[in-house]
Amino acid sequence: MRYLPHTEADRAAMLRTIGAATVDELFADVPASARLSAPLDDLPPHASELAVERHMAALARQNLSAADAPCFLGAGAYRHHIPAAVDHLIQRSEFLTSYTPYQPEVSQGTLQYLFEFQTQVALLTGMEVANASLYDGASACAEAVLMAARVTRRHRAVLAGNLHPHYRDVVRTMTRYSGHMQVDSAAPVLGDDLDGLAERVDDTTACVVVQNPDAFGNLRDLRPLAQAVQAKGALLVVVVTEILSLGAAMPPGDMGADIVVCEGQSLGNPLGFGGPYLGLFASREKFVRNMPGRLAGETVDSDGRRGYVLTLSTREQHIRREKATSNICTNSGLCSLAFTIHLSLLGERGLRDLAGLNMARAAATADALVGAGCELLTPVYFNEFAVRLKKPASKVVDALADFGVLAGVPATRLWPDAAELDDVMLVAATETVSDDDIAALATALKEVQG
Amino acid sequence: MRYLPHTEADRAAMLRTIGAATVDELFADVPASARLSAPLDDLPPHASELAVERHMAALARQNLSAADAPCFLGAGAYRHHIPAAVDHLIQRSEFLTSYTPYQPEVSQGTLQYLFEFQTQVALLTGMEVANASLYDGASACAEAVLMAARVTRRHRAVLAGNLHPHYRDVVRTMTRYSGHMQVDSAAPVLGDDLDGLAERVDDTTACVVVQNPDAFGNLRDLRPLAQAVQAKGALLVVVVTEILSLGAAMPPGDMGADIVVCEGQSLGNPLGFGGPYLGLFASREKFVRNMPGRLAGETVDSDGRRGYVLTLSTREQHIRREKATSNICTNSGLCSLAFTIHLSLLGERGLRDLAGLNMARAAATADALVGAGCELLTPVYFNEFAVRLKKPASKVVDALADFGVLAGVPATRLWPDAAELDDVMLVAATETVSDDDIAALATALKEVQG
Amino acid sequence: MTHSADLSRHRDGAASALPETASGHSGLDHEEPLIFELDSPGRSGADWPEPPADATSRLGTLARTAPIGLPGLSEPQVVRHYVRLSRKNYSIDAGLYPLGSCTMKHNPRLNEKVARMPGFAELHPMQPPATVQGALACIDELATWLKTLTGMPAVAMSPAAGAAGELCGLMAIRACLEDRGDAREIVLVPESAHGTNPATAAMCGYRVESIPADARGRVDLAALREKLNDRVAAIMLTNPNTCGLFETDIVEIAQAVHEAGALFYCDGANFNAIVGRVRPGDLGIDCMHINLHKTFSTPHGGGGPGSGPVVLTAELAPFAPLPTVVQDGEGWRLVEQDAGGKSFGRLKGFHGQMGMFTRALTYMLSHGSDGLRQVADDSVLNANYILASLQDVMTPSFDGPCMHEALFDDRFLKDTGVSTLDFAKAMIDEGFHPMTMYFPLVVHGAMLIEPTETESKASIDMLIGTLRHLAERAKAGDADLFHEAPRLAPRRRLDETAAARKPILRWRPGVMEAAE
Amino acid sequence: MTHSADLSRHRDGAASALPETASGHSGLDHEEPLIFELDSPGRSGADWPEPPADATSRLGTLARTAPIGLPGLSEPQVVRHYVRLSRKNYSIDAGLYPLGSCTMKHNPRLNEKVARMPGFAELHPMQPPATVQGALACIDELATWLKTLTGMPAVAMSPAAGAAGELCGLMAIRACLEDRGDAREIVLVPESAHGTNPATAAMCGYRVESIPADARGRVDLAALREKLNDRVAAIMLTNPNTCGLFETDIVEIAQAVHEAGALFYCDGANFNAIVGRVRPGDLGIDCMHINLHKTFSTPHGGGGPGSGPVVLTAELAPFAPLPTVVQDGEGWRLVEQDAGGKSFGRLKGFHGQMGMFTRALTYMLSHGSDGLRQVADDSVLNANYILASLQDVMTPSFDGPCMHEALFDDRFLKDTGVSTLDFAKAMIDEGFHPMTMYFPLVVHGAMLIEPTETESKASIDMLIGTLRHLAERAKAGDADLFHEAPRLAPRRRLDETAAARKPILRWRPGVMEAAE
Ligand SMILES: Cc1ncc(COP(=O)(O)O)c(C=O)c1O
Ligand SMILES: Cc1ncc(COP(=O)(O)O)c(C=O)c1O
Repeated sequence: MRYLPHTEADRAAMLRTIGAATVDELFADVPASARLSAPLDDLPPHASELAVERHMAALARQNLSAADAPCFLGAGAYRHHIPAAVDHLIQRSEFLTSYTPYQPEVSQGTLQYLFEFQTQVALLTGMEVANASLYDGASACAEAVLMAARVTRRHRAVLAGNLHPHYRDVVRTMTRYSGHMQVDSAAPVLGDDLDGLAERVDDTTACVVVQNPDAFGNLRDLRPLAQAVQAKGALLVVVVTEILSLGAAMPPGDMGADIVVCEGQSLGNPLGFGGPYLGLFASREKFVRNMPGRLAGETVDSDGRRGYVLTLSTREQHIRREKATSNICTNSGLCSLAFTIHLSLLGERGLRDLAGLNMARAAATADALVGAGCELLTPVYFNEFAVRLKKPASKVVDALADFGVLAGVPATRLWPDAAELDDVMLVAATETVSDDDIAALATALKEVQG
Repeated sequence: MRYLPHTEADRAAMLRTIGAATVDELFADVPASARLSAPLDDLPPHASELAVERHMAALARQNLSAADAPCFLGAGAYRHHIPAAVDHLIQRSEFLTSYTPYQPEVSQGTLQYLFEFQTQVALLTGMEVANASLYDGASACAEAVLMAARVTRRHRAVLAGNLHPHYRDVVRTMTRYSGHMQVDSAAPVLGDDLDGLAERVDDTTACVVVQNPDAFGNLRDLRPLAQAVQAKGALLVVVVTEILSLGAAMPPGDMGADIVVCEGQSLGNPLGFGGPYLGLFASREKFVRNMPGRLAGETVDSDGRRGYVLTLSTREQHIRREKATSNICTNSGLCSLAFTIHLSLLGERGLRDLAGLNMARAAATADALVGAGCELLTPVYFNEFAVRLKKPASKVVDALADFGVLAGVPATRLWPDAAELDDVMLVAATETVSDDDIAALATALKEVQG
Repeated sequence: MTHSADLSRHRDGAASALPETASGHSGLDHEEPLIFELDSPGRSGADWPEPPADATSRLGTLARTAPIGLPGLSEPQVVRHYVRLSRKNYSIDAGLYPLGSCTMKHNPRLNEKVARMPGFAELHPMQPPATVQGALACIDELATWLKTLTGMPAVAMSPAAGAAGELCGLMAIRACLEDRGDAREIVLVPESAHGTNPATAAMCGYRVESIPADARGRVDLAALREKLNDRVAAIMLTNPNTCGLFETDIVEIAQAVHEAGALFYCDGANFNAIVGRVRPGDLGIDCMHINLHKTFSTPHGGGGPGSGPVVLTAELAPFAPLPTVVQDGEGWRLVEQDAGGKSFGRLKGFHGQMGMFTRALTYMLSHGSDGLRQVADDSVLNANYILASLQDVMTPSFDGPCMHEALFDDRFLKDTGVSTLDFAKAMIDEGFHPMTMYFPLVVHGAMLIEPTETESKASIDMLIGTLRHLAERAKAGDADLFHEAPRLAPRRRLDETAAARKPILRWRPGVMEAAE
Repeated sequence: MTHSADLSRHRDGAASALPETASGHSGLDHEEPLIFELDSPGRSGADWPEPPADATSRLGTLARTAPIGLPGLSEPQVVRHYVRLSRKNYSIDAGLYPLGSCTMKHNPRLNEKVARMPGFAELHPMQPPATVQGALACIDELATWLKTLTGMPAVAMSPAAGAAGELCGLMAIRACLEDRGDAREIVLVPESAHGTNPATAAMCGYRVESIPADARGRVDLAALREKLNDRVAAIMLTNPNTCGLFETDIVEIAQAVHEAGALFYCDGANFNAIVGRVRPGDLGIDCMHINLHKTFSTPHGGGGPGSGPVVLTAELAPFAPLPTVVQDGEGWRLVEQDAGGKSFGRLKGFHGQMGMFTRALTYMLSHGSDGLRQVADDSVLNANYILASLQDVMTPSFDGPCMHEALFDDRFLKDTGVSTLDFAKAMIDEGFHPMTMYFPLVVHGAMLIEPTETESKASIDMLIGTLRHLAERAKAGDADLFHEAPRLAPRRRLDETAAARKPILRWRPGVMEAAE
């Protein structure tokens, strides 16, 4: 086996030192009934790189790669161009194959980029502090609800109707048994899901969770909501599933958010069939000791040189155990590295240009779809919007896939029970969408819708 | 421009320090008539990564990648499986973006692997010493002839008929004006090109150049030839175009070679449409001060620790100028790294297994071709052999390409004037050839040949 | 602080082992400012065309107008920044990384290559199922491996890491108990458990009670029996446990737990020791998470991402989270909605850590059934070799044989003035990453050494030689060596107290300048 | 010597600046044995199935029977070996690399990605032309860029590096002259020329005569005219020259050369300074090589590979080497045989350094016409900035403005006891790669600094500050600092004399053991 360095001679010599005759002896503590006497024969034996690569490549070929098709899918995962330097750098051995930076003297590389990452996330969201990442946007959203409960000592969460339903579900799951949370969620609306939202807040409400742009792509001014929510002693949790939108849109922090959670995949991370992704988590500084997840902080070494460490660990499971703010341990380290490198490459100007370009591509796509007979349902959008089709969206999407076009996400895939959304399709267009892609979409759509 | 760090403010500040009003002033030494006043407008302006990648991907898509087709091409370039670790490691910044290791204190990484590489090449070829690489097998062959002339102070090179014709041509080119060399080359023969070779040696002959396996894949015992050649005071130069063959076949050193040159591409380096490749160069130790190219050697630092340096540089152009053993400067550094990593991964056992596997794949391919009505022309071969087809080989090869099969190299592509080789095709089969590939070849061949 | 201003920065006061340089750099170890300190406004490492002037006009007053504050760097600077930072990290690629409980094994590069195949990396999670049949088949194939290796009939693939897997397992247990109409409130967790265990139990609304260990470092079966009653929902037990020992009584424990109407959650973080040797399903457990980023070699990436699939009994399977992959006549389907079923819900935005699945499956196929068994054998062999080789100079906490990690405590440092921390920091100078320290909590000044199976004998001998040497120097009274360590790393010991007392969690403009 | 035996190896005798460790490692800098010293027979980092027993039997007595002697390592060991070695190298990614004449600029990663596209990387050079149309189009597109940028009508793409390009150009010249019936025997080369120039001339059978420089560091036009006669075949002139200066009289030089019936070879290694600013074709040259691995950023790779295409006048074009790419009605063709033509032959096994072509074209498309001109501007700006900033503490050899590199000599070190070499080695401790030393030969103790355009102002300021500091310390009499440098690198100064006197050019079993 190419990954196993021992020769039989090595093993024999080591056994001699141990004083055991066979390796089997070392497994003496295993109940005899449970000892397997030979390799499991219902699994194949070891194989060469070439054989394994062939096997995996055959599986990969059974998929339609979004790189080979016009792709207009969004709904919480976005296809963006990832600069070549990103993937090169995250594969540096010292980043890829290191552990959580518990030994800061030999982990300054990881610690410094985490400190920079936290700063970038804070700047993007307009918040005071951010942590070193959570699993993904959805689990970050659930952690935000739990944190709001800790901060407010209240136990009810109000979710806006147009929160991504996967986020809603993860909130429900993760709060189900934790702290007697009560989750009040509403049905999706094609109009304004902020309508009447503040009225659902009462004095047991820990937080209101609202997504911006919402799941249909609507960008809204949350300032009135923030005031109303905070006036009732609750926190406003803002969810952003397309982090790039913050290159063009007013940040949640400026709108008054108390906690902001985002899916960070768009920067630096491939679609990857849904994971690993990157949960961003930012909040007001005064809540920091209630935050979940790791935090890198600045300090000095014994020579007085600036350096970085993981800090405020007394919030975390490895110190606080059942009293920890979260059970999270392994987070999305390397994804946060990809994010921070991509954002460093873009910088202020690159981010703004890219955001603008996304808006322009989305507008061109919307125009083409309207030209193809669709009704545009999202008045103010970033790079994603909803359209009404002439036929059931799931049928249309499947039919377009046969044309080699990944046209969008049928709303009913997200909300299977919402019959009124049957003909609604979510469409996202990023900088990776070319004029040819848009033309292919429009043409195929005309073909399919007649 | 993403690769240019200066802002306009930087440029202005620097010009102030310089005391120049504009950058144009710095080009004052350029004759006015030759100064371009603006960017050349017959070339496109700068473009984003995405745009450039699209452009290049479109070009790449116009090719039939040997990864997507059964591939039986050889003739001096072989498709082998390259372990994933190889490409990862050669892309380490410290290998990829460093210069020739002229400053040994901060180049031990490069120097040590070169020392290891030289040792590996010496072991493989069965020679005493090897250099740190030349451009490719063909130019190494020409350098060997020039070196033989320096060593023997003779000026005639005898080339065996079945030396790869590209090698023959490069020898002719590079010796054309150098040292009054006279090159005596013979026509290819399907039989034994060693026949009568020694008789062509006279007392002006510096060397005999013979390829093993020859261009038709024949592996021969060169010992009698070596004795005959050396008896007349000439050197035997042995060319190996498939370095992997030395995992199974008696090395040229054991056969009495004085100089061995090889194409090293097969280990670690992709086909890459012909380059960059890797010239290996090994010889007897006593000739070392006549060697072309760089040599890494062992020494100690001022603390007495073992270390490596480039050595015997007085052979080289940067020290000896017009008296240098060659004009070579930049060589195939990174390709030699890929080679040495691949070989380190294989080790003795892996190399032998891989060589054996190649022989087995080639035998299976030969069987299938014979089964499909071809005549096998090469009695003792490693992973490459010649077959006689029923139709002109170039037509067959083109027709098979239409079936998506890269069947072989028509002998007339190498020797366009050899009408008697019109129906001969060279076929190579490595470990990358699957049973399905062989079946596809045989089936398509039957289709085409009737 | 600008980059060049570094020139005038001299470290005075503190005594440094390293010679001073004017640049602040030290040979190949470069001091590197924060990206924010490398900023030049307007610069970018990307060349996006300027969008049409009206591109963002549809946002009206919702447009972002004030500067965000992101630094502008060119690509060369960005590349150099991260390359320099990387060089300040220890890594498994560069050296032995004996972190107990972390399974820092070699990460094959083939796995990285496969994960990047466009047919995997460039799939949108919401593509029509017909266009992702290979991806679904891949998930199913990995699931089959996991079920077969553990001897369990079901697996939930979506948990994002070990802790998420624990949550998944405990939620399934709770949902199952509630379905039985038998809500309970306590989860039993040994003191030696990893912090995620009690934290997860708490997230599941359970009260944590600890169970004691016996002198052999295993669960005290008698004490456990006493703790078991009808308020106990589950036990969370790591096996092999965090002392690196196999729970000898595990079958009896399972029996006792089940008899009490509770369920058995097994923490499978240490599965590496027994993969191919023991099927946890044969031991009577009810569910177990597997850290693909440990046993199955997906890289740790400086802290993540991971993946923590959970294998389950048939009884627990109906409660598993969504989505799931099922195969029927027409191919593979992704079940995203539980049609009136018992699933406790969704744990993750999408379907799971696909990028880790491709890597882990590649790893499994490479090793095969025989190779994975050898993994267990060699990892256990290596740990026992270390235990045997160092027992005369260090103090093993328990008798061997151990499993894949060797646990020492600080008795051998008694009266030397050297702490576990000091000892570990001295390893850094010697070119080794420290072992896991002060965990598990059940022994004093714990040092938990997990070599993994991918270290050669020569490499382990070097570790052993170094630890012997250090132990001898500690005993010889050379405490200074330890107190001053590390001297040869990019940084010496960092002031963690100051960091926590007045946290600086982000860069702010002007702050550095003011501080100097 | 085994790896673990290192433990007992102590460096005694020589005084070392670094603290001792038992392992021999020093923090993140690991001592690493040779692969041969890591051998365990029978081990392999590849899992090829054992071939059928009779697989090699057809070789009979020609089979290799004796052991080859290659070491057996597993993949983890191999990866660690090369990662550790890599960490002992300086690189452009990690720091400024001011090697004059080498153009160590940033190597964009996009270029690496493109070169690895299977549609380029996995093409066999002998595939039927119909299956490689994109590759041929790519070569042709690059050729168009090169011709347009240089203002020359033809280009030979196959030379493998700069020196091979020189050979290509000189052979075309010689073939052309012979075709004219005017064989000549001398090539004029300035003393400042790179060593490859005279070496190439010699390989072409020419006698080299040197031409003197004037006080301004340029060719002395009058002296040149005197040298020109009907035995002179060509002049080889680098422009901008190796002193970093533009040859002001280049048009007159070309005229004089041509009037004498000779031809003008221009060494284009320094094209970076003028790309987009000047077309060498407008200056009257006859041919010129271009180092794609300098101006067009294909990585140096620790010494290669490179690529050295040669642009040619229409007069020289017919003599260019084969193969060539031509476009006709049916697409692109590869002309491999010269049907009765004048080509001097073939220079390379196949068609050229395709892997460098894809990278260089990617680079050109990224910069575009405007960006390439900015490359020249910024590279020249940076060099002049260095020249201006250091002229008071170091001694510039010639008046500015310079082109893309700044040349200093060692007059400022006079009487300090510090040599150019010492000065350069002190830069290593400060985190910088030394500049090119003792080249060109025309000034004493030359220090040739080429920052390239991809260094930021901050980075250059840091270099300037460091060089100022060092110059001041040298003048302040701190010679020890220089003589002992480097102290902070993986190795201190190496004994090159010993290496050359008794060369050890390969590892041999037992040798190391014996030496200890
Ligand atoms: C015993 C044990 N359980 C659980 C975990 C948590 O796993 P993760 O970090 O993947 O969440 C760990 C990880 O360190 C562990 O060692
Ligand atoms: C001026 C000059 N000419 C020629 C060369 C030779 O180029 P190459 O190393 O690519 O053969 C160099 C390379 O260093 C050079 O600087």
